[in-house]
Amino acid sequence: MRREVPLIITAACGFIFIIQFFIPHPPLNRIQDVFNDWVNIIAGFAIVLGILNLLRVNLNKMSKKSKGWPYALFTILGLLAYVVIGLAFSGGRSFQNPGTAFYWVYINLFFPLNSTMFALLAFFVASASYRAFRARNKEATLLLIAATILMLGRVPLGEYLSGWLPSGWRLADLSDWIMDFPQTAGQRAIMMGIALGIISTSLRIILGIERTYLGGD
Amino acid sequence: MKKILVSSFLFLAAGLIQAQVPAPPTDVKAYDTPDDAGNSISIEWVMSADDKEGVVTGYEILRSESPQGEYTRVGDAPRGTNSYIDSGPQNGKDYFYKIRALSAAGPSDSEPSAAVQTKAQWFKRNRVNGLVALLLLSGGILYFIRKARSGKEIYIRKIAGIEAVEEAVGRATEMGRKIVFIPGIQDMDNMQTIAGITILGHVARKAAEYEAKLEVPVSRALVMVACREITKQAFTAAGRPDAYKDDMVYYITDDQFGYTAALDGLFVREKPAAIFMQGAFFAESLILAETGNYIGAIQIAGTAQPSQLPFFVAACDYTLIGEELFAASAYLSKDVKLLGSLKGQDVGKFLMMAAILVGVILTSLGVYDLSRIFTVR
Amino acid sequence: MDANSFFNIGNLIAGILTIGIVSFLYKDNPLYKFCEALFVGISAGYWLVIIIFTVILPKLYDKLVSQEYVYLVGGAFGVLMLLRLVPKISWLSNWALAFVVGSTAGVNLIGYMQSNGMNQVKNTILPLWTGAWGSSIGNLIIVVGTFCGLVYFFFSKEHKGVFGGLAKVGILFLMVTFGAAFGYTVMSRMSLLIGRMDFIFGAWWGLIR
Amino acid sequence: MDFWQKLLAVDRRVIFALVAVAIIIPFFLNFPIKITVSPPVNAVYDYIEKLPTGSLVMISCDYDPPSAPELQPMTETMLKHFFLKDLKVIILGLWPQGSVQANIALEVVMRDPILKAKNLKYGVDYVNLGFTAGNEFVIIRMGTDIHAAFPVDFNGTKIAELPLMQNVRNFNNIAFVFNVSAGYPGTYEWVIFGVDRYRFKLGAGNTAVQAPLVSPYVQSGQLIGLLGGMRGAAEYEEVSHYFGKAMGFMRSQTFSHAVVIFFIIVGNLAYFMTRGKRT
Repeated sequence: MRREVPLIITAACGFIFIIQFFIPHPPLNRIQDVFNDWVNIIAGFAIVLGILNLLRVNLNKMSKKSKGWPYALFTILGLLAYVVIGLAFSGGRSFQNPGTAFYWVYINLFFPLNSTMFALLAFFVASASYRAFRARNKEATLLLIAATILMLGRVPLGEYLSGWLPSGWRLADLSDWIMDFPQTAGQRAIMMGIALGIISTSLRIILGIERTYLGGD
Repeated sequence: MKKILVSSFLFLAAGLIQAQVPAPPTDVKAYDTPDDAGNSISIEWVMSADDKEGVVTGYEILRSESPQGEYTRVGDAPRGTNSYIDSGPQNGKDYFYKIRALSAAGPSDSEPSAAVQTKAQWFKRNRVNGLVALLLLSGGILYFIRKARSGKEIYIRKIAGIEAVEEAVGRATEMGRKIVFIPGIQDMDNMQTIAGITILGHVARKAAEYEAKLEVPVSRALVMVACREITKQAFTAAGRPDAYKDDMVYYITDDQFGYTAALDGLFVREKPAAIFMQGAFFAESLILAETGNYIGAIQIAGTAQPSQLPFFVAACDYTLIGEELFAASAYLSKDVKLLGSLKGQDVGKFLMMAAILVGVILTSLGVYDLSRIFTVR
Repeated sequence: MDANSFFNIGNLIAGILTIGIVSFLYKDNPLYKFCEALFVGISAGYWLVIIIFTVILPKLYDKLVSQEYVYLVGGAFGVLMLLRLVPKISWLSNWALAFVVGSTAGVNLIGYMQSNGMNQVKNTILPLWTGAWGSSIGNLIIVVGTFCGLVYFFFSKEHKGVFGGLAKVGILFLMVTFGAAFGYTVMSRMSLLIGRMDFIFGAWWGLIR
Repeated sequence: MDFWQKLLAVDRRVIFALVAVAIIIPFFLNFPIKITVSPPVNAVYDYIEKLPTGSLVMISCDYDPPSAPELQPMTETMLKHFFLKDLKVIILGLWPQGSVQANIALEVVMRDPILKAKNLKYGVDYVNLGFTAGNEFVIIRMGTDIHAAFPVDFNGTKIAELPLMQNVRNFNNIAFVFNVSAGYPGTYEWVIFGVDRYRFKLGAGNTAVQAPLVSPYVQSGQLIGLLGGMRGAAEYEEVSHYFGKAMGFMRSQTFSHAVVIFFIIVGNLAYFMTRGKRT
């Protein structure tokens, strides 16, 4: 029961999805929709486990007074407060509309935190370029050259620098050319490799050869 | 037709400068849309002779259950189109269609189509090529899995990132610092996550053997469940089931950057010696990799997210590129069946390369456009 | 500076949190720790609420109300997942996990074979002479690059001799791809920072018109 | 340690500070910048220009506020172009916050005097279908029935009650789809699960990160055209002559790129100057 049933479920679901691609007849035509909804539902229930785990970890920190424990309080408060606001004080299903309390917290707290964290990337891109873009060898030099051309070609700076060249040979054109040809080629090789990797991994899972995700045997 | 002529004559006679109604569409053909689940009829027609700017403004598709019966509008098509797919009809019933050309001066209807029925089919004929490709690719993989089972030695080239796993775990043990494993930010319905956590199995086993400290912060609850199973199993397999604690794997938040903020904090405060990032990564890849680099951790990344590969390549010590991520688990397990499947993947690559080569030659010589048989609808 | 927008409570909170996150770049500090902790809590709450309103209600509750009882199976799998909390029968949750993983494997096998496999082969079958030099050379580069890139990914053959040479060319193409993608991305990342700075100097401090 | 070695080991905070300066200073400068419009951007503009008045178009906002600096200007310009051409617009989002972003853009766009004069009505000239969970499956579902994928709109009104939606069943009724995307689900899914299956016309606006990934689809014809990042938005502003924020932001963009390139040059210089000396 413990081992066989999950393997049977995996194999059956995988197989159904493969054949539904070829068979348009009901009920197979709807199965993708329905299964996908179920996956969402499962993940939806699972988030409860995650939230409980988060609460437990932070309550533990506080009760053990481990390093940085006062911050755990803000995590717990932030979580509980936002859930209560979202579920009880924001007009039910229209909770995301401008004007609700949920929206206010979203715009003034969640959004600045989120987008600023994202914006840190601008700084890290600069530091990574400084450190990693060294012409150490042939490969690294190519990476460096392609990156520099693209960076220049995408802003007006490139036009100031290469505007004297005939049209078609400017940095913007060069960067388009790199994107259209060598970049496309490299990208395709990676994509095709990934396709094979995924086909093979999926097959191993469906056939039960790869089963570590269930805790192995 | 007669009516239209008469009325237009009258208009002219009255000296009114008014556009006449357009010529009606003709030759309306309706047929059951092929290779589908039914409830769909395709309609084609020959456009109105007046289908040009300023005259015909569009078409209406009209349907009825009897040729003379009441026609109701089921859809529109813009000017310049000659087909429509009606997804309203029921299976096994007769239907008739008319096409109405619209204009400022008024509509003009085509003759009705012949009776048509729709039903569900059992096979998508236009996907035969997909079926063949599926059989070839999975056949190749399965063949080599079987062959590997029979004990034939398989050569697999070295992949630097995978070779370095042991080194990274060893270093963390020596330094007495943590190993952090990050399985990406997507859920279990992403193959990269699944590939990532199978790698976790091997890393966890190594960590258990070396008695190193392992921490797995995750951003999806389902992934947490799966990671716990896999880590527990790895510790048991390494003979240290007691050393496993559920708390090694913990959930932070589903949010991409909330998760990133917490990981950054974790990195600078705990200074892990080794960081594994294996799975589906997005914009956070560089934030994590740069912070990891800053604290001097040895970093092994792997993703099939092409847009994030450059950042891992630039900021990490080792990167598993695309397909290598999926190969890693087979490589690390040294399980012959899994290694066999890698050989099978190579057969797939060979087939693709051969198809490209032959296709390019044939197209260049103008003999045959091979790309046609690779079109799956 | 515009006092109204500066002391607007929403702007004030957003501004302080923005500065708190940025301060991490200087070094880890109490304000960042506060922001981080708050961020984790709020964002976890955010997604819980989103999932309740966009998944559990419409995809389970509404479906059952409209008598689509097939969704009971999905609900049952969801409940199995929660059995994790009951150690004795927590293994039942593996059934739900197996369902997710099995469906994912099936969907992806087909999807990737079609889009990343066959479609890319199709797109790479290009004529080497198009009638114009520019596009002919372009096509040649795509064909050679894709071909050599695939050679690099071969696992079961040693990269030696001609084969090794092709793999080397493949690596060069990958490097150009990575470089290009990196360079292209710089712009995106700078845009994000520009957006935040626009908030601080524009919406909050009112210094930009 | 000589000068070059010090330079190699420079505290990364110095780099951070210079990046910040490069972005902030141009906010207060007003120098002219020149933008040339690339073919994929032109293609989108031309296609929309040629659509007959009254055609139905769809815009899918698949991004969230963090990507808004790059993508919001695109949504705004695109909506404005749609309305100026008297097209009927269906808005939706595959990301939870996407349709909220669209509403914010609508608010900005509707302030335009010409559009104000048109007195556009919700439900007749445009609708916002909101968000529904399911990623690419939403696209697949829309291929058969948009009403099934989005039973209610953003406000919770049944979409069957909206005049605009009454004749719309699926992609057959839609002349053009524009997807503004920051990742998954996004343009890739729209191409694979949308265009490949249902053969509609698709254009896309992407973050600069995603753009290289989907640019092969422009080449293969699966995408009509593509706006890449803030630059793409600025190009569209240039070609459509509707100037929003993207053009101004390009100044900061230019400075920041110059700084990054400056660092790369200095880094390499230092690297070569110290090459023999390192142990």
